Amino acid sequence: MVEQFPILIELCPLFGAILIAILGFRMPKLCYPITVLAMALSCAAAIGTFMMMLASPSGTVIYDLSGWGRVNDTAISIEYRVDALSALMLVLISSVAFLNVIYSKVRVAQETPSKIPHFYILYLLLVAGLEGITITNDAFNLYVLVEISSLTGYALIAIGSKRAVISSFNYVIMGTIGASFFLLGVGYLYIKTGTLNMSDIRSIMEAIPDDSKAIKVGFMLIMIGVWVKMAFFPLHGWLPNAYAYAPTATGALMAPLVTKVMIYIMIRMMLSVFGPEYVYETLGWTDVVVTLSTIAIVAGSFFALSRSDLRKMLTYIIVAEVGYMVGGAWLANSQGMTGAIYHLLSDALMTFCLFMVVGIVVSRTGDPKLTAFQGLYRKMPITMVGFTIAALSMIGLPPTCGFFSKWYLLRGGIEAGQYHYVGALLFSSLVNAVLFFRLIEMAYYHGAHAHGEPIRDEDHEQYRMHGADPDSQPKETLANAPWSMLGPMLVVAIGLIALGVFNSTVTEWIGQVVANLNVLEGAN
Amino acid sequence: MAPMKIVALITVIITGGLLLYATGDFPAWGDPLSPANNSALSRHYIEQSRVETAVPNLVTAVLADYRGYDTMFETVVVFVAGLAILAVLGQGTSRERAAIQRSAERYQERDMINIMTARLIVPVLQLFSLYVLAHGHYSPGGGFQGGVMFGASFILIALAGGLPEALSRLSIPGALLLAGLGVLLYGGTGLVCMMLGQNFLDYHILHRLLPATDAVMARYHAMLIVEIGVAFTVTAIMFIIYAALSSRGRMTGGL
Amino acid sequence: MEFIVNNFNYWIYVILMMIGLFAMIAKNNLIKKLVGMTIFQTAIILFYVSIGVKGEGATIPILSYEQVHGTHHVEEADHAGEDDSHHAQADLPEIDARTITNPIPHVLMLTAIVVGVATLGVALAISQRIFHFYGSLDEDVILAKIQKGDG
Amino acid sequence: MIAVFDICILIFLVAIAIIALSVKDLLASAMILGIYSFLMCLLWAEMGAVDVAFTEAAVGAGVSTVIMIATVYQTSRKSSD
Amino acid sequence: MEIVTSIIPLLACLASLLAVIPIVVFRKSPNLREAATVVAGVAKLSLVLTMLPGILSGKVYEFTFIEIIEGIPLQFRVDGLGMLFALVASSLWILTSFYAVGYMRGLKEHAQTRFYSFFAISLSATLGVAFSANLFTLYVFYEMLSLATFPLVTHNQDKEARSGGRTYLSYLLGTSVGFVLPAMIFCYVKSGSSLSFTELHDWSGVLDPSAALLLLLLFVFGFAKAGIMPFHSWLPNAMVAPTPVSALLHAVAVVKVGVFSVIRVFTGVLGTDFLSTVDVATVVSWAAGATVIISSLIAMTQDNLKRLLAFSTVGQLSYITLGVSLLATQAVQGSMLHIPMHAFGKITLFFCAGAIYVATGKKYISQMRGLGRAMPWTFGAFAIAAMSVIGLPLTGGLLSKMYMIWGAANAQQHALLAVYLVSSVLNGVYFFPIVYRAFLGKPADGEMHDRVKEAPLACVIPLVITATVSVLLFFFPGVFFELTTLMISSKS
Repeated sequence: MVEQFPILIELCPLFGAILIAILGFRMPKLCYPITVLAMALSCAAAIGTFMMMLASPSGTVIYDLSGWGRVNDTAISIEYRVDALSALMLVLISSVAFLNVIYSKVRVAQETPSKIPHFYILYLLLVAGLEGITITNDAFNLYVLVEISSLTGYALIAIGSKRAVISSFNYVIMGTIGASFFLLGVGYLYIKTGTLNMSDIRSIMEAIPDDSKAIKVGFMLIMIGVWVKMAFFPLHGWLPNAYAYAPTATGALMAPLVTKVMIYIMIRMMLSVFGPEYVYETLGWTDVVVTLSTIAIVAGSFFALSRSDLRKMLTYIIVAEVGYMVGGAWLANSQGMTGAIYHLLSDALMTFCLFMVVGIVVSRTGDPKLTAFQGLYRKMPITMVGFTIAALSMIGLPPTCGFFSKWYLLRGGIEAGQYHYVGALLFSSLVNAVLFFRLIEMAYYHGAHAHGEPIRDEDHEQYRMHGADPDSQPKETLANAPWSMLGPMLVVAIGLIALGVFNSTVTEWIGQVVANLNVLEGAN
Repeated sequence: MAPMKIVALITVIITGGLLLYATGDFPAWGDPLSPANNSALSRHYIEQSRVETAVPNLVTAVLADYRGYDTMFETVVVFVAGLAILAVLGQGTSRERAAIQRSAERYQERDMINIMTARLIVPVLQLFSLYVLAHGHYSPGGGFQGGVMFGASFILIALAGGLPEALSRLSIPGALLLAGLGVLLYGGTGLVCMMLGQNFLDYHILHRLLPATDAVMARYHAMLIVEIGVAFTVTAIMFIIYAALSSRGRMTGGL
Repeated sequence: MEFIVNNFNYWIYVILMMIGLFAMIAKNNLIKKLVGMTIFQTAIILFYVSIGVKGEGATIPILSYEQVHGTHHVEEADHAGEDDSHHAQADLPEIDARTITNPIPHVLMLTAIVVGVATLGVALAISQRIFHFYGSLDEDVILAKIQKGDG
Repeated sequence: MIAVFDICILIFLVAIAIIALSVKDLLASAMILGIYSFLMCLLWAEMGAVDVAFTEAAVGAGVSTVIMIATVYQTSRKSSD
Repeated sequence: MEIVTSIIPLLACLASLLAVIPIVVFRKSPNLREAATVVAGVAKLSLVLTMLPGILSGKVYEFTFIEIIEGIPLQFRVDGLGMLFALVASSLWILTSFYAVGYMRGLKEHAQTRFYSFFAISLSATLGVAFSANLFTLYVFYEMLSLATFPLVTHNQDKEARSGGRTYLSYLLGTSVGFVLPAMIFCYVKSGSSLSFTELHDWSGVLDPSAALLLLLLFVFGFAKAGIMPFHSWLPNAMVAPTPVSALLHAVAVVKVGVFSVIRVFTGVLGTDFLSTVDVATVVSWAAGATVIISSLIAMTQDNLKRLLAFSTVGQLSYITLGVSLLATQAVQGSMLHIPMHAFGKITLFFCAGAIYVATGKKYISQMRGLGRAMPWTFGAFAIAAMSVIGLPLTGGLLSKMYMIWGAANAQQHALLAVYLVSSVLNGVYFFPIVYRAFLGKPADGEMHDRVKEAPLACVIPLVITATVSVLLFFFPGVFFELTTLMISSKS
């Protein structure tokens, strides 16, 4: 059973979904426990796979579906391939999804009461799709899984409010363009290599002359495809509305994971399919792409500054963060790639944490504007602790993981001599500082009594510290959220710090993946 | 929306130019020795699948066995689509329902000729779809095509006799159950392989369960099983899609 | 002529795809966008199917009975058992891979068609929902309504 | 010979795609798209992709057209472009 | 140089951090809460003192937590300069604690628990900076200090406090993230993965002069707590904080962390030897010199006493930066010495300002005519401290200033030498009128100081002590002097 862990990651959500489809419509009460169970098992299997990866001498785990194995060194059926990068992503996805199920139980019942089974089935399949993307080693299978995660995503967004529906339509159009470009790119690779297995494509491509137009255009198509789906700056139009108007649980799942998984595909394609020599040296696009990502970071930060809606602001930060990672991956050195991958993990957790906080705040105050934060430190202290940690991480202050990802990215940028990228990173950190301290200040001080007010009684102060202000909204609406929401949020907040403190361990794992980059640098 | 048109035009010209530029590098159309056609993978499927699976239709063999995992997710895609549509359109409020009821009334008077024709066609269609499904190993077709046709027979009933007529034969919960069972049949087959100690979807081990089969024929039969699973799901979901879209999710009236 | 035949499929697929892409971006009506999307996706399928073609002499990817079971009787082949499958191979007639169309693109495109119809269905459902909310399927009208509603 | 047949269908496809996108009546557009799918299916069958053609006939020309028409009926038939 | 691995630096740093727990636990009983603060302060000082003999005998204490990034451990390393700074900060914390008790109770301030907690955290961060063994550790604690002091600066929670806090944080975070972080990573990349103060500063051949200049400027302006113009304006704005905060943090901890970091950059990161070969430090000298003069001029126009002190601080900080940027041994030693000398002087001045506010509620100098007779102790201390800050004989300030002037003369920077002299005169010009009017001036029309008494003893005693220390430092500068000599000799 041990060696079956890789497939179990995928099967748990899949069978969970089937089970709900069969039972859930008759017994809606079963949906939630089944989902939690499926996600927990999937998470356990992901951790198991991670352990397998660590234990394996080559650092990779191959799982062969249909049991055909390789014939003449050609994979004739679909296979799974887990290396450090995908193992980390799997653990990330499954744990985020697991925590989000627990977190969103209350919200699902409130926001979509008539569609609970639908919601959970789509949710599980979305997770299955995302996990499948990170684990599969077959380019076409990757496309199918991308489409599964997209289709479920469209629906999960569209069951939201009025605005969500229209943004979901845009998402369908853009998502289809992106996925189709990806499919076309895979076709271009197939026409030149005759295989779909990513490792085999790589080995066959080594024999193909570097100036092959089809390969070059295929690479371009794949990149444009994933850029559309990850909302890389000029192609980001669909994202802000889609995530901002989606139901809470959907937003909290999709915002941290979907763009990150697309970045994973980009990195996977660059490192494992085309190979760093091809991507960085033969093509020589690094300057262009890094410049584009600089623009993405700056533009995303500017847009974020101009928004007064909480979730809109966060979505534009996501756009900027995508620029971080694309730029990092294209810096053409191991530091930049390490930074990009590490940021992938840390940004997913940060975004997740922030979306959870915003979900709690919006659900408690009913106000989607920034002003919802006014005076929240007293009313919802625990939520605000989580918020503060996530905000510090977003700004990039030690010891949170946001600092270390920025560290690696900056280091990569300096080593590569891409100073405009370095500048953009710093600019965006400062913008984040402005954005989040504005909120922290609002949450901390608004409605607080100023110095010189008549009330100076110590006991009274204590009462105010812990209870609601007598003159503010009624207590029951602003009391702290239920623990099912707070617990996962706190876990993630602690995770942010833990990931920061143990960053060298994580980068050591990533080191295996970027090792061939080091070789490249050594050759120069 | 002129600016959008210009943006689109520029995008299209650039992308089109790129793609046309790359076609120059393609092997000639129809070249049997092109990398794709002459790859080890393709040759393996053509030359070995008869030995390994005993299925003459190479597409079926590759679809249901070598790339069976893909096909399982293809089924899941269909399943997702049906659920997504139900989730998006959802149950309407009572006021909407009343409005649609009024507009639906004009469909109430059904054309006798349509109904009679449908009655003639539907059994043939269903029988043929079963043939397509069952004969997928030897001829074009298989679970997916058979399922679509079977689903189409229900759509035909709905077109001719109104959606309630079709729903009385296959209700939405029933269809969902069927769809779930279809995916379960597919995934379950894979799971059974796993329980017998092999990898997921490695059908050959099923010869322990299926009487009078060897490893090759186990694959052959397992493929039929999963194709039936596909057909279940596709039948159910095609009908659900039609039912939901033709009534805006209210499941009344119809075209 | 040779040159045209060799590349015509690929040219047409590009043209169809660009028609679809243009419609997806530039068309105002949501249904029209979806029509464009369908054309876009079929163009890609056309491309894939074109990859697998093997000249005029090749047959469809379905083997004949003899090619699969050899000249033996079915019963014998069935009873040959696991170990004898290699033995049975010897009696099978040779297959020239060049004479049979490449099945891989077909398999892939079956999936792609399904994905296409699934996407279309979901998109249609969403556009029905949009029509329900905004009373129109024209992007201009919808945007104007949003702007009016949200100030 | 078959190549000429091929080329004719391909040219026809382009024409039909343009027509499907330019008619203002969405119902007509959906129907023309059905024709487009049938032509495509013909083309694929000719190219040896019988399974794909079969599927396209059932799905592209059949179900897709039907659900598109259903949507047109449920929404509006007119298009501004 | 003997290296001792010891946990004492960590304990010294943690002492105040751990004190947060009892402070929060005893939030309902002010006496216990404040006792916890004081006990932690004493514990901290004694921990620091236990290391003093070792340091003086040439030992270096080290403590490493974990390697946080490849090649960069989170590491403490106590050397002469760190010891000097730690000694100043921890001893003044105890006094400030007493003073704060008097001040906060005297004004019946709100949210005192928060105040004491963050105060303690700030002290931990300060010691962390003092003990940092590498630039990275320093940066971590530097940021921690910025954040921990934010709630203190905005303690009043009114509009002014919030806007002051906003300026405070945006200047400090903006410069540290925007300038220091890239400069640090640049160093890390160029030096081949090291940021340790003992391993860096072999830059010849690695950096060309323009890169060195850029790096230097990024650091000097990036450590905005050092208050070089134009990144000084957070300091006057931060004066909205309660006076104990201003006193400790803005005369001692925060600003001194800034100049401490600048000294570290000069001595530990870029290295005075390297800098003297590329000759770029003069840019910093001129920036600092300009800051000295300009801030003194601005201080002369101020009527709000705390703002005046703030601008005076800006000028004094730039003395230190100027001194170290001269790169001459005496000047560097002088600037190190100036840390304790100025600290004791300036904290006395702030204590006095606070004491006046507690006793009379007055903030403006124009209101203080004749007040000296009503509050002789306070204004006596004020006069002594002012002398120290100006650098007059019989106060510690003279010594450090003398060293810096000596260094300037050695470095042949006569213009900068003039800056020292002119600014001393200017200091005198803005301080003496205050003292003069307080003792000899007549109260403005209708104002009576008859009912004015000295502030509570908890306020007065600390300021008397610090004033006394300012004087004593003139006669017994021994410890501080030795510590700085240790640094200078280990460098050369």
